[in-house]
Order: sequence, then C-alpha cells, then structure tokens
Amino acid sequence: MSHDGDSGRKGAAVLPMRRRDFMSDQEVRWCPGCGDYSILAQTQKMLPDLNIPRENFVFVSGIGCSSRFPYYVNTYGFHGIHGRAPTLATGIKASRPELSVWVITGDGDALSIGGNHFMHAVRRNLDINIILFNNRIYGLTKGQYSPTSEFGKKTKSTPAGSIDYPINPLCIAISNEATFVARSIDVDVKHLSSVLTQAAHHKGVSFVEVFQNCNIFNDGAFKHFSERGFRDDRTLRLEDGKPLVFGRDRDKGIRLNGLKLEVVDLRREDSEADLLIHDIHDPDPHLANLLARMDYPDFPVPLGVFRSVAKPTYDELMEAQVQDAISRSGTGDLERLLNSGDTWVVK
Amino acid sequence: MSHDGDSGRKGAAVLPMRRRDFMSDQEVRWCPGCGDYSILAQTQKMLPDLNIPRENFVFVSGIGCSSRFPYYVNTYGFHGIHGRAPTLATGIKASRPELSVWVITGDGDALSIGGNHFMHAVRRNLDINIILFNNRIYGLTKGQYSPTSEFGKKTKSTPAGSIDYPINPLCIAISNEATFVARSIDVDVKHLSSVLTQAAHHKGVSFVEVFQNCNIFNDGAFKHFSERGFRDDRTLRLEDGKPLVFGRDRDKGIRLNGLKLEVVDLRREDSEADLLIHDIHDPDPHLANLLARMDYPDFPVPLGVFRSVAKPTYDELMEAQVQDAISRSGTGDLERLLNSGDTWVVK
Amino acid sequence: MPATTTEKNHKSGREIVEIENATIRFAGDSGDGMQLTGTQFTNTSAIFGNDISTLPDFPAEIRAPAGSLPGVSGFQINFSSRDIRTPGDQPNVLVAMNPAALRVHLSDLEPGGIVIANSNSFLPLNLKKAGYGSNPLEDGSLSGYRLIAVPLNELNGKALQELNLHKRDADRCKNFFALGITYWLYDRPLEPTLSWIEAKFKRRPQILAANTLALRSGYNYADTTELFTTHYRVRTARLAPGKYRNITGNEATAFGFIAASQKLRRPLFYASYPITPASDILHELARHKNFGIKTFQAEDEIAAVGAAIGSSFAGHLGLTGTSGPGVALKSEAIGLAVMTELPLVIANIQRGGPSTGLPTKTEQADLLQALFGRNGECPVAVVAPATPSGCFTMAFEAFRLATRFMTPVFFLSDGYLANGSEPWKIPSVANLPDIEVRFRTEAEGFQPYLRDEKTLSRPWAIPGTPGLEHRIGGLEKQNITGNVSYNPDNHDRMVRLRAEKIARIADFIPSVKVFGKPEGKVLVVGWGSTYGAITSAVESMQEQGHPVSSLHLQYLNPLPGNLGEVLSRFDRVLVPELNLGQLLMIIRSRYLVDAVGFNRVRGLPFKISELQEAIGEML
Amino acid sequence: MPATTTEKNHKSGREIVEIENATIRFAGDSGDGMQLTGTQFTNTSAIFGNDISTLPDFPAEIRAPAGSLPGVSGFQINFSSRDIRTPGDQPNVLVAMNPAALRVHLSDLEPGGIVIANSNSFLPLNLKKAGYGSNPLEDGSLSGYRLIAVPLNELNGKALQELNLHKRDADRCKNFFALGITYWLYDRPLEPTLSWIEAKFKRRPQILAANTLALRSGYNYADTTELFTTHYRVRTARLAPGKYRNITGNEATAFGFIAASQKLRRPLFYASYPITPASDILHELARHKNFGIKTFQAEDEIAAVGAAIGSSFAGHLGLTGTSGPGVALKSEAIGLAVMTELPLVIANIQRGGPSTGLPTKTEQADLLQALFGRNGECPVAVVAPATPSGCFTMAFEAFRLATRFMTPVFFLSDGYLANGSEPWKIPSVANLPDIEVRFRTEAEGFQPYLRDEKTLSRPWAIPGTPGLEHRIGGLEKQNITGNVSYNPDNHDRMVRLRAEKIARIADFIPSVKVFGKPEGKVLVVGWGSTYGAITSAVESMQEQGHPVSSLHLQYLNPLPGNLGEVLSRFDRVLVPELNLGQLLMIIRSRYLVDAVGFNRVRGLPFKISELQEAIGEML
Ligand SMILES: Cc1ncc(C[n+]2csc(CCOP(=O)(O)OP(=O)(O)O)c2C)c(N)n1
Ligand SMILES: Cc1ncc(C[n+]2csc(CCOP(=O)(O)OP(=O)(O)O)c2C)c(N)n1
Ligand code: SF4
Ligand code: SF4
Ligand SMILES: [Mg+2]
Ligand SMILES: [Mg+2]
Repeated sequence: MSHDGDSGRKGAAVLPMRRRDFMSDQEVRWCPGCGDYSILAQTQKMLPDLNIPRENFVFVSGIGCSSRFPYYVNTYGFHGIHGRAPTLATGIKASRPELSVWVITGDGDALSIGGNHFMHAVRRNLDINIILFNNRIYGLTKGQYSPTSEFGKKTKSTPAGSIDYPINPLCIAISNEATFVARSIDVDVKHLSSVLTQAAHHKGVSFVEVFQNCNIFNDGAFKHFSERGFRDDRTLRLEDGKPLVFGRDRDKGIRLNGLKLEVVDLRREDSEADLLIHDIHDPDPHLANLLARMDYPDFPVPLGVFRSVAKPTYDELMEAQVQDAISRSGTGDLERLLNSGDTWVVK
Repeated sequence: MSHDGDSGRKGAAVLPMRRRDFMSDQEVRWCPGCGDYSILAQTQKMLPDLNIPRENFVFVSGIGCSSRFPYYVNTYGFHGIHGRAPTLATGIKASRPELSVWVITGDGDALSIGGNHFMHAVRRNLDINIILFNNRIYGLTKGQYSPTSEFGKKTKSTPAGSIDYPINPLCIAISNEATFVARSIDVDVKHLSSVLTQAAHHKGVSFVEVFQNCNIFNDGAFKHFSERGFRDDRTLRLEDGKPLVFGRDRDKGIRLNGLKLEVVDLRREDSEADLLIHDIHDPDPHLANLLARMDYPDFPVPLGVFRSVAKPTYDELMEAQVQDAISRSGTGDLERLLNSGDTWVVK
Repeated sequence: MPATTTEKNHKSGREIVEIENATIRFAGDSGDGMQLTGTQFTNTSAIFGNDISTLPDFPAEIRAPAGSLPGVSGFQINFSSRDIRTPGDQPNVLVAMNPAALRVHLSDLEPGGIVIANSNSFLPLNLKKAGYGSNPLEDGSLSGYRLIAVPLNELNGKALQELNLHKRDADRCKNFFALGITYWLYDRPLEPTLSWIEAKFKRRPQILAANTLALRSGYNYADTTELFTTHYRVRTARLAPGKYRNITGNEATAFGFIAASQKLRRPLFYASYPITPASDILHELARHKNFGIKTFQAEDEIAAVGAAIGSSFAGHLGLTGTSGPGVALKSEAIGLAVMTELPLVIANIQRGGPSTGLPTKTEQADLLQALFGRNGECPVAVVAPATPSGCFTMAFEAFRLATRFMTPVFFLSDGYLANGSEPWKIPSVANLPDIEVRFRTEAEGFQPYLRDEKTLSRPWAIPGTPGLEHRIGGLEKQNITGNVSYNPDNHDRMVRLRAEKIARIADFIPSVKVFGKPEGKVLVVGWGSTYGAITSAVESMQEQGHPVSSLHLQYLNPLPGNLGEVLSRFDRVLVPELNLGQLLMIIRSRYLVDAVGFNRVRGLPFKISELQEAIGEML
Repeated sequence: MPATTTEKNHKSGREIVEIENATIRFAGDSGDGMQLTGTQFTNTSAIFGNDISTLPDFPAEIRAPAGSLPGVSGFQINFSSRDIRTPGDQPNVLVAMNPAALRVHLSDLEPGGIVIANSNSFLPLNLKKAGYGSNPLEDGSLSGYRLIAVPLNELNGKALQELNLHKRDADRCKNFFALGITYWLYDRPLEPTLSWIEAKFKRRPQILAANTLALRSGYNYADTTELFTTHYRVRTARLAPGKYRNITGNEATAFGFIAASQKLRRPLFYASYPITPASDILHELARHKNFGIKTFQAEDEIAAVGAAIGSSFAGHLGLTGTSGPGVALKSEAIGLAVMTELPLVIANIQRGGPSTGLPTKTEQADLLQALFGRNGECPVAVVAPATPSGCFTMAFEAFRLATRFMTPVFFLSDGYLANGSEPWKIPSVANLPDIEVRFRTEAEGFQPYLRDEKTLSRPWAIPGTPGLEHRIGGLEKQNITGNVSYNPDNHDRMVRLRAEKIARIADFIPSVKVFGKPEGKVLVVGWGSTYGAITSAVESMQEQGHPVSSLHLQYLNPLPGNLGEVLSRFDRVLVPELNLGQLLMIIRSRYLVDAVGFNRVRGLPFKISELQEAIGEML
C-alpha cells in the first residue's frame, strides 16, 4: 500500500539495555508491601533480555491498582478504562503487528467488567501478553469481593458472605483455546521472571495469572500454599516433558485414574512410571484443563506453563489479508475506486 | 419482611393448559423456513406439561431474529437489548425466585456482545433456562459472521473470510461450571422437546444450545451431520448411565485412550465393556468437556444432556440471606434505622 | 408531474408526454425484491442522465410474514430533468405487488395517481392479512386513482413458460416483469438492467435467461397492450458537466474515509459491530483491503471503539461506526479519547429511537447525545452531511479535523442518507484538499501534552518512535507533561483547554452561507439529511416571493463563527428537525434567539409541502 | 473565628475565648488515619451540639507513597454555634502530620492561622519528597502563621511506653495524640471518642489502651504545657429542637431509598458495580437485608442496570447506583427503561471527569449526560439533593416519582455530598409522605400501554398476575396496546407522549422558593451540592444590603413550573456551577434569559468568598 511505513524501526537503542532503562520517572504509588511491586520489578528486569527496542513496547491496562502498572514502565503506555485494555491492545496490535503489546489487568478488570473482551482477545489468538494480577479482591475501590474471591467471602459489599461461585481464570482462558497459559506468584521472583519471559517469547496470546497479595484488603490470600515452610508441598512446578512430581522431597506425584487426577505417594508406590507427563504442546487442552482445576487442599496448586501451542495469530492473519488483497488487486487506487461502478458523463 | 407478598400465586389456571394457551396473538415474523419456528413450537408444546401457572413464566431475550421469540409466547415477556437478556433475567429471578425465567438468545447475542453476562449468569448458577439459538450467523443484521461461525467464513463483513477462531458455547458454559448443559437441533423435534423439558426441570442454570438453521443467510450450516440419511452416523445421542454408542446400526462407540477420546468400531471389537459410560451427574466437568469438543468429521456430534449437577442457586442463596438477616435482627424497623448510631437531642 | 410537451410514440403510436420529473414507488413483500427493483430503476435513470433521489423503506424483519402489513418493503425514486433534492413528497405511480403494499402506501400517492397492482395477489387470504374487507381492485374504492390491475404472476409465468422453470422460480422474476412495465411507462432504456442481469447471473444461465425474459416481456406487454394511453419522458437533467455515478450515503461515507486515509497517507482502521443502518459501511470498507484498510468486526461496540482508539494511539486512523444504541455503549470510551486527546472518528448512522426504537427508519435525534452523552465536561467535534453524496466530503472532513486537532469527531449521518442515493459528480483526486499528518519524532523537548499554539492540539507521538516513550490514560493529565495530576487548578485549566481546543476548530471550517437573501423575515436553519427538503421548500417559497432564506449546518460543533451574526439579520428563525428540537435548544441557548422548531419524528424525511406550510406560518 | 466572649479556663488558668465557629483541617499521609481523625472530631462536635459541615479529601490511590504530595489525605470540619452550610472557606487550624501535608494545604489556611505540625516527620527525606529545600518549621517561612511544632512521635511514644508496644504500633496512635491536642484547643469532650475506641477495639485490649492513652495524653499535653496561650469554645448551636445524628450524604441516600421501600411496601433491589464515590451506598444497603433489601454486585454497570430493570419489571424497586463513567455504560439500558416505561432509579454520585478523571473529587458535570446522554428522544426525570442530609429526601422523592410516573429517575449526588456530613434532625417515620404502588391486577380492559389520564403513566402489571400476560421491549410500541409498531404517526405520538409524561411531573413537585426578596437585581440559581456555599454567600450579601436573592433547584427535569416567572422578576441571573455551564445552557435556552455562569471545575466545592465576589460583579 501507498502509506509511509511506521517509524517503528529507526534508531533502536544500540547498547544492551538494563532494568533501569525500563523504569519511568513516575513515583510508584502502590501500598507498601503490595505484591504488585514484585511483578513490576521482575518485568523490568526481564524486558531488556527480550532484545526488542524499548520504543516498540506498549503496556496497556484497564483500571485497578494493578492497572497503574504502565505508568511505571518506561515504554509506551496506555492506562485505559475499566475492563477495556484488551480492546485497546487489539487496535494497537492489529494495526502495528511489529509492536510488543502487554496487557496488565486485575481479577476484576479482566474477569468482571472485562470478561467479554478478555474472552475474545484470547480466542482470536491475538499476539499479545495478558498478565492478570489476581489478588482475589477489588483493591482500588477498597475491598469488595471479585470474581475470583472464594465463595462466602465477607467484604464490604458482602457483609453476609458472597454467594457468587468463583471463576477459574485458567479454565476460562483454556476454554477459549488460549495458546499459552501459565501461572506464577508474586513471592517467587525467579519463577515469575521465567514465566514472564516464556510468555514474551510465545507467538500468539499469552495468558499469565499471577497470584498477587493485596496486603491491605486481602492479606494472605495465597499464604496457605505459598509460604516458604510448605510451599514445595502445596504447589506443583509444571515442567514440560517431566512427570508431575512435587513435595519438598519430591515424594509426591500426580497420575490419571480414569478421567480424574489423583495424588500418589512416591514413597509407597515403587515407580514414577505411571505418573502423568506434562506436555505443554499437546494440541488438546484436556491436560491443561485437568491441571487448571487442581487446587489445595486436595491437590497442590500448579504453577508454571500449562499450555503452549502454535496457531496463526489474529494480527498476522489480518495483515496477510491486506497483503493478499494488494497482490491480487494491486495497491488501492483512489481515482479508480471513485470511478468504479456504472458511471456516465454529462457534457 | 413487611412487604405484601407478590401476587404470583393467586388464581393459577385451573384447567390443564394446552399448546395454544402459550400462543400469543402476535403474528410470527420469521422468514418462512427458519429453524426458529420449530423451537417455538416445541417450547409451546412443552410448557403446559411443566405444571407452572402460565402467569409465572417470563421469557426474556436480547436482540436478534431469535430474540423476537418472547412476542410469540403468551406469557410475560421482555424483549431486551442486545446481549443483556441475562442481566434482565438476573433481576427478575433474584427478585422473584418463584418465577420460571427463560432466556432466549442467539449466538451473537449470547457470545459476542453478551458474552460477559452469559458467563456470569452461568457461574452464579442462577435458576434460569438459557436457550441459545445457534445459527452460526447474525440473522437480524443480514448475515455477518458470528462467534460460532467457522474459521474462514465468507460473509458480507468478511469477504476474504473470517479470521476469528470460533467459540464453542458448551465449553464456555462448562468452564463456568454450568450445572446443566445440553444440546439439541431444530430439525429433531422430539429430541428438542425432551431436552427443553429436562432443562426446565433442572434447578440452577440450564444451558441449552440449539443448532438452528438460518435458511436465508447460512442455509445448511448443520446439514452435514443432521440430514436424515446420515444423522445417526454423524451424531451421538447422549444418554445418562449408558455407554457412548452411535451409528444407524449402533455399531460405533467412544472410548477413552489416556487423555483422549477415540471412536471404536463395535463390529470389530468384541465388547462394549471399555466404552465410556455417560454420567451427567459427575461433579467433575472433564467428561462433559471432552464430549463438548467432539466434532464431525473426527467424531460424531453429541446431542443431549452433557451435564446435570446440583448446586445451590444464586436466587435461593440471596433469598436465604434476606431471611437469615430477618431472623437474626428482626424485620427491618425504619424508625430504629434512622435513629441508629450516635444521636443527641436538641431541646 | 407537470407535462411540458407531447408527441406520439413512434412504435406504439400512443402519446408520449414530456414531463419535468416523476416519482415512482415500488412496494411489495419483503421477499418480492422491491429494494432490488428500485435500485435498478434508480441506476437506469441515473445512467440515463436524470437527477435522482431515492428513499428505500424496509421493515426491521428479514422476511416478515408474507402478505402482512409490517412485511411491506418500499422503494421510492424521484427522477427529474431538473435539479432535485428529495425523493419526492408524493409518488405519481405506486407499484403494489400485493394488498398489504397497497394498503400501506396508497395514502401517499398523489390524487389521481397511477396504481399498478398485481391482481394475482389480491386473493382472500392476502386481502384479510392487509385488513381489506373487500377487494379494492374491484370495489371501486380506488376510483380516485388510475388503476392498472395486471395479473403479474400469470403473465410472467406465461412469458417464462419456454424455460420450464419451477413455478416458484418463475414467480421470483415477476418484479422484473413489473420493472419492465414501468420502464415502458417512463420510456427508460433496458440496457443498464440487462447488462446488470448478465453480470450478476453469469454463472446461472437459467436465472439469467428468466430475468431477461421477464424484463423484456413486461416492457413489451406495456408496449403492445393498451394498458396506458400515454407514457412519459423525463429528459436528461442539466447537471454540471462531468463524470457521474450513482451513490448511496453509506458508500459515499466509506469512500470519504478511504479518501482521507489516502490523502493523510495513514492506513484506516475500521472497528465496528454490525448494526442497522451502519453495517454497510463495514461491508464496503471490508472490500477495499488493498487500500491498506483493516476492518475489525468486534465483539461489541465497546470493543470496536476501544480498538479504534488503540489504533489511533498506534498511529493509524482509528474509526468506528454504529448507530445510536451503539453510541450509547461507546460513550465511556469516547471520554477516554477526549482525555487522551487522540484522533478518532465515530460515525453514527442515526435511526429511530429511543432504545432499539425503529431500526430501519431515519431520525436526527442523536445530536445531543453526540454533544453531551458522556460524563464530565467532554467536548468533541461534530459534523453532519446533508446529502447522500455529501457524506463523502464530511467523512473526509471528519478525519481532517480529528487529526489536525487530536480529537474525537462525530460524523452524524442517518438512515435516510445512508440508504438514499443520488447522482454524484465524481471528484478528481487531485482536487481533494491536501491534508497531512505530522507525527512527532524529535525527542528533544518532547512533552506528551505540549500544545500547538494555534490548534491547542498535543503531539501525535506513536509507539516505535525512539525517545518519545510516554504514558497516557483516562485520569486527569497535567498540562504539558501529561503526568497524572489531581491538582485543582490544573483540572480547571485542562477542562477549559479541552473546551477551547474544540472551540478553535471554528477557525478551520467554512462560514455558513445563506441560501437566498442575506436578510429578511424568516431564516430556516437545518442540519443533516433535511437539507434537500428544506432547500426545496425555501426555494419554492422564494419563487413565490416570500422573504425567506435558509442555511444548513454541516458543522454542529463548534458552530461556524458567523452563525450568530447571520441569525441576527432575520426577524424569525425556524429550525426544522426530525427530533423534538435538539439543534433548536443549542441555538436558543447560545444566541438567545427566539427560534422556533418544526419537529416531526415519524421515522421518515420531511415532505417539502409540510415545510412550506410551517414556513408559511412564520410569515 | 471571630471571638465573642473571653473567660479563664478553670483548670489551666489560660484564657478561653468564645467564638462562633471554627474550621480545622487534619492532613497527613494516607496511612496516618486522617479520615478517621476527622470523623472523630466531627462526631464529637455533632454530639456536643454544634452545627457542622465536613469535607473529606483523599487521594485516588489506596496508600500512595509515604511522604509524597499525591499521598496526602485531608479532612476539614467546620463547626459552629450558628447555622452553617459549608465546610468553611479557610481553615483556622491546620494539623499537618508531615511536610507534604503542610505543603499541599498551607495555602488554604487563613492568614495568621494555627499550624500544628508533627516536627518528628520534618526529616530531610520527607522534606525532599514534599519539595522543600529547607525545613519550613525552622526557616521562618511560616512566620505569617502561628506555628505549633509538636514532636508527635516522640511524645506519643513516651506516653505509650508503659504498654510496651512495637514502635510501629505505638506510632499508629499518634493521630489520636494530635486529636487530643485539638480537643483541648477547642474545648471538646473526650467521651464520645473514648467510647468509640472502647466499642471498636473491645476485642483488642492493647490497641484499646494505646488509643485511649494517646488521646488523653494529647489532651493533657496541651492542657499542661504552654503550647497555646488561649483555647476556644464554640457553643452548642441553636438547632431546631429534636433528635439529631450526624449523617453523610451516602448514608442519607441509602436511608432515603430504604424509607421509600418501606413506605411503598415494595422490596428494594439494588444492583451496582463498585465505583468511587458511590460504593458506600452498596456497602450500606448490603447491611440492611432485614428490610427485605437485595443487593447485587453485578459484573459491570450494564449488568447492574439490566438487573435493576428486570427487578422493576418483576415488581420490585429497581435501583442502580454508580458514578459518571458507569452512567455512560448504563445509557443504552436506561433507554430501554424509557421505552418500556418502567420505574427505575439511577443514582449518579458525580465525580471529576471526563473519563476516569478525578475519581475522588467532586463535580457537577453530569447533568447534561443525565438529560441527554442516550440515543433518540429519551426523556427521564432528574432530581438532585442539595445537602448531605437532603440526600434522604431526594432519594425518597426519586422513587415516589419513578413509581408514580413509571419512568427512570436520575438522582444526581456528588462526591462532596456523598462523603460530607452534617447533623440531621431525624425525621419521624410517621411524617414521611404517604406513597403507594398500585399494581394492575384486573385482566378486564387491561392494555400494557393504556395511560393514566393525569400522569400519562402506563399500568405496572407484574409477572405472577393471571390474565395480564404481556410482552414489552425496546422496539417502538403502539400506544395503548403496547404491540411493536413501525407506524410513522404512532412513533411521533409516542415520542411526544413520553416527553409529555415527564413534563407533567412538574405538577407533582413543589414550586421553587426564593431565598430573599422575591424580586431584585440579581438572582443566583444553583442546583445540587453548591447549595451551602451559594446560600451562605447570598445571605451575607443580603446582610450587606445587596438586592440579591437565590433559588436552588432540587428538581432538574422537569423544572418547577414557576421557575420562568421567578426568573423574570430579576434583572440578572447568575448560575454558579461546578462545571462549564450545564444548567446555564438549559435555562438560557428554555427561558431566553441572558443568564451568566460562574464556573469552577477544580474538583472542590465552591468557596463562599469566590461566590460573593462573583455576585458582587453582577451588582
Ligand atoms: C466503568 C468503571 N466502573 C467501575 C470503576 C471502579 N473500579 C476501578 S478499579 C475496580 C476494580 C479493581 O479490581 P481489580 O481489577 O481486581 O484490580 P486491583 O485493584 O485489585 O488490582 C473498580 C470496580 C471504574 N473505574 N470504572
Ligand atoms: C447495541 C446493539 N448493537 C448492535 C445491534 C444490531 N444487532 C441486532 S441483532 C444482532 C446480531 C444477531 O445475531 P444473533 O444474536 O446470532 O441472532 P440471530 O439474528 O442470528 O438470531 C446485531 C449485531 C443492536 N441491536 N444493538
Ligand atoms: S490496595 Fe492492595 S492491591 Fe492495591 S496497592 Fe494496596 S496492597 Fe496493592
Ligand atoms: S434471517 Fe435467518 S434466523 Fe433470521 S428469521 Fe430469517 S431464516 Fe430465521
Ligand atoms: Mg484485584
Ligand atoms: Mg445467530
């Protein structure tokens, strides 16, 4: 087509970048102790390694404590309106596929008001990264229950306990055929950083749920499985191609019994042979679905990559249709367009 | 509480009702040959058997050809706005749990603009019946592709083919823990009527996807498996407690192989022993999920009830909280409320 | 249709009367193909060289029940050898394919007008559906008209006999038979339709043959029988020299946006959720991907506007289109575009409201929504085309202003413009205004909310530009730096700056021009699709010597700078609108002029005659 | 704070000066508990018997960075022995817990006012964060004020020593230490706060003891040291006799809705999505389920309004509450409620806009959105409370009108009313207006859109009623039958009927009353939360002998029937608003009066003084 190329490629930074290149000059305004700090730090640390010019990053968010994130990252950023970050991201990425687009969202932002956009961005396999800060509460509006809050939760808006059954974000993503699905937690910075990096490298939609502590309105929401003392016993690190083993002494595993999962005590059984082998590339989402539904106390809480499969992305398909149209009909000619159809001349 | 009871229970019709009692005086305005007629007819036939006073039915819809449905049923009816029928239904049912509330929606109405409300009504297990007329097209706006249209579909809005991967409505419902999930098809009136009746009897959210032919804009969308000649070979009738067998000669079955389903030729294998047994009451949704993903040509298309489990409903939980508050604190006393807190007297 | 000259038809020997203009309305069941028939008559007349104006009018249902009143679909064409501006107040000829069509449309027909009715469809069941107690073709109730009862099914069936079609398939062609009759009646050439049939059905030779035969047979039938004693000729209009095509408002709108994209050298990104009567813009733009256009059918209107905003942020031309209910949904996001000061065009093809309202009918009742339908002080620019072809210019203008002022701009069309058509003198691309986008690229001195002195607009600095990394959003911004600011004085300043920026657009748009004398007794002020009717009414009042002038606003916000002064030159001001007085309120409030409204909210355009009456009452 | 009488304090021997009223502002970090401290001071003063008015002012962040300027949270109380209506233009005392608080608020303090500063927090890092080059407590820059530097952390720490608390926990009580100081300064009783502490912390005896000790120690510290040479007494106000409580606008709003529900004998159904500053209505109503109230935290604002409409259809009192951005989202559904003519109340607790704007600040810029923010001609009623306690009455009124007229009603409060508080003379339930709902139950003659002659409202016929089965929806309705109708004349009639129905509400609301002489030079016209400031300003101008009157609109649509006549009795009309002139536009357009606006959009209420100035300019 006849337009100038976008200015995206000129003058990328020459030097390798560092964390502080991704720190903006804005004062970070989360509560002291908030889990958001850790996610911000890991993101800023990981970004330089992606080898993408800084000016090609766009962080997009909705509204919520978590959604303040873009202000703190020294890239292009768009703090949108509540629940609509995926729509902004769609416009950005579909227009400019060369940009690296990140959606930062909260459990209310993504799953309550923004549920529909989340679902559609995922099913279209738009090549963006969606990082959901799940603190199981509405932080910014001061503590109402969210779609991921546990049933019966007492909050300001539910003094008698909530009566909404919680949503499992991973299941929603998987049922929309998300091509990359992962989970991590704010307190495990190494794990978090690795998951974010993998998400960044995935082509297609990457969905990462990050358990995030809101120490003001929902303190300790994840500590029953995430505290150091028993974290290894109550969480399961997913590793592609490896059997599902967990426990401080790696003495427990997960196996399939008919349609269901069960925990196996490896000290009692003789072998790991019949344990499930994790396979993130399985085109069928059944394993991912089974894993996503595992929860403490019946099961360990799985962390890591649940699924990573390849599929053409929405933005590239859209671009291809444009290129295809050009190669079939030639670059659009306005004069010809206006003169198309039945015409006649008046003298 | 101190309010008068609603007038819902007085004067229910004495005589047994008949189909024509549920036919309104409005002229039906669908295109001749539209699949909607059959769904309307089956509904009107089934309603009298539910033994619910006619005045206690409310049919609610959004916008679309399908959403004209309420005009034709001689009950209370609300033709809402596009995608929002579940929200109207929530207000109706949560306010008046004694009413039998039906949401009539289309694939665009429920899954495109209304995706979020659909998801939340389902996850709350509101005791309503959601009937989705899936014609895989936008009928009323004259033929754009819908979220259930097949990838690559050429329509007015996608002359080069759509690039959205379609949504599987059953998977969405199941991932939101729908307590009743079923599927039927306009052309099989007996099956349709039986599924609608089962949905009506389920307490909690009932989700029924009905394949519906739009003979104007998407004619024959389902005929590759639904035409009489090969319908039995290409569809699978789900029956609770029975093995998954299909075929005109009931000579094919479905079994589990690891995490995946496979089709077994019963003529070659000796027994039905290792076929999957359908279990609609399984609290885990894995089987339902596996079945929901079966599609022609690899598999037969399953029709019938996928899942039916019991769980307290949103409306009853909400009502219980009110009753509980009354029994704990007594019926609200306005005088006392206004005089609560720190007060002082000026003389 | 006042006769001008008369001659004998060379072939039939019957009289041929030359007239200045005529109005014909085709009406039938939704399934009868009336929209297609009307379009063929339109194109033929346009190509023939008449000036034309059309009014399609169809039900909200796809195929409402056969024979029912709500199922009637109509298409009216006014064609003329003079300049015309409206589809005509009263048809001279009504083609009624069934009793319901007759019932719905008869009252509009001119006294003594011609009714061409398909007598085969006037059967008891259809008569009952249409609410007729007896057959109007036989009971004398049409004595005030010239009734031409034609057994269309029968005649058409016979004509197509040789093709051995199913009766149903043959019957489908009867609209072409009827069209043939009207072509004879108005002495139209058959060629344009014949070649359309050929192109359209080239892969289905049976249908091609059938339609061709039906059209010719209808024509010949009228020619050979004594159906009509006279027929009519409407000469070529004296249009300005140039190359013409027929164009609907929605087509012109799409072309205008494409033209803006080409001139601005930025790709167009159209995000929309289908809705009547805006969907055709999506359909049209989707066909022109080779212009670098991307079209996105979003999951809903909110997603559409969000994506358009995202695209604008990324440096493309973000565009979203919808109708009133969709605008309601987009309003929160439009506020975001105002706060982030990004270019965005929102096309609202208005329809009857409120709520779902009358989806296929026209109305002008979303002006106040465009101006005020958001939380907070949230000013946007508003433009409104006046004619179907004028949609081209105003669509182009919308993007000129949006990019120049970094602001959302509403483009307010309506159902009548969208589906109506007229001949359009195709502009030469070279003559289109030169407009351009200048992205900020220098990092030195860059501030996201630094403002241009003249326009007050902030720089457009798009992702991918090194050194300009910055963050925007919906929270109040500090002027210049663009940082989040809760400072009271900054907020007050920003609220006023945003308002002032829109106000300054007035310096970049043309002044209003008065049609008629620059001063006088009555000034008629209109906007949008009522242009044709208002201007025609005013013109004829002027011809009668009345001191009436008019002006038509295509820029609704800001209003042209000279408007107040023009208003002050007239004793009285009349504001006709297809709403309850929306522009009226603005004008009264702004200029403290005791303007009076003339308001009809019938889902239909004004008639010239009712406007003349209203103006008459002001004199 | 003009002194009236002086005496010696019996205990301290220091002077005690009697004053009429005083304004104190507490300011500190978000984590310093300033909102709580302010609330305690408020309640104590209210219980003591002063008239009070408060202005909380907090950041949008939950806990913005310690010591930062955006993290400062403030709370201002005006308390008086006379009638007061505003939180005061200028505080007499500023309690500054840190340098940032001083920096943000000092400019508002009256010249010569008292600064009580926590000197322990004036450390280099904090000074830098607040942008101070040197320590203002030491560099003489505060010489225009009476500076009382108190090492709060230190003193408080020592006072709590015996409890052996962690330093952090002890430090948390320092706001109570400061509160104690101010209690001494204004001769307030300690008992209300002591018993509040007791009730609040009864399960945490350590904290109970610590807070008690801190409060008492602060008081004693002021009493024994020579911190202040004088202290002040503000006598009990001469309020009308009766039982009082302190109430915030949001509480009063919730109570008003509950009262309407009780009087109408219909259950309330509140559907809402949390948003500042409306969320507290949800929190409050959720606590009163024993009134048969159901509260529904919806997935978004659209779901909330949809559920409220559904509930109304089912015969309950459908209510939804939000702020401006949420109203934007609800606008399509409100149109549905207009078309279906169902009762619905939409509470908009306005905040700074546009877009996300200033979420925790006040503004009046959503009036035009309420009036016009929907597609089509879509009229609704609009009411707006004038004071925090007045929210009770207008919430009640909203439901009276909604049910009587079968219409959506907007209740327009704002952030200032919502969070501000004042003493409220508790009404007796028996004196509340008698209102009732009459559902249609007779099947005979029932038609869904049959209209009441007086109100034009249609019957409320709810599911469960045998024989009244009917269907409604968003498509245009035929009058009386309620069937879908695309008939042009019916549409025009329905558009006008809906408008007329709202217009008729004017006969069911009180006329406006003029404050001051019924005619004169200047009439000040206000609406909503500006009541206090406007009335105070006008009153003082009147006392100075100026021919100024005012009127305050609590019914914005329709406007009271006598408004035009009242306006005509004054030479000039001034319309002060916290927007750019929204009511102004309506008044100018409706009455063709050359009214002038006074507009501030600073996220803060008006000051009395700026209004006086503006009025002065009109004289
Ligand atoms: C349209 C709209 N509705 C409501 C709000 C108020 N609001 C802001 S953030 C939020 C929810 C925040 O929860 P979450 O998304 O979980 O983010 P968190 O603060 O917990 O990070 C709400 C309800 C808003 N800003 N806009
Ligand atoms: C807010 C809004 N947006 C768009 C529309 C236009 N619209 C009406 S129905 C429809 C989709 C219909 O498709 P579906 O839900 O599948 O129903 P069907 O007609 O196929 O039964 C659309 C886009 C509308 N009425 N309102
Ligand atoms: S409220 Fe919770 S989520 Fe928000 S910043 Fe504070 S700790 Fe973090
Ligand atoms: S357009 Fe399709 S779905 Fe709609 S009524 Fe016609 S056949 Fe049915
Ligand atoms: Mg959260
Ligand atoms: Mg459909």
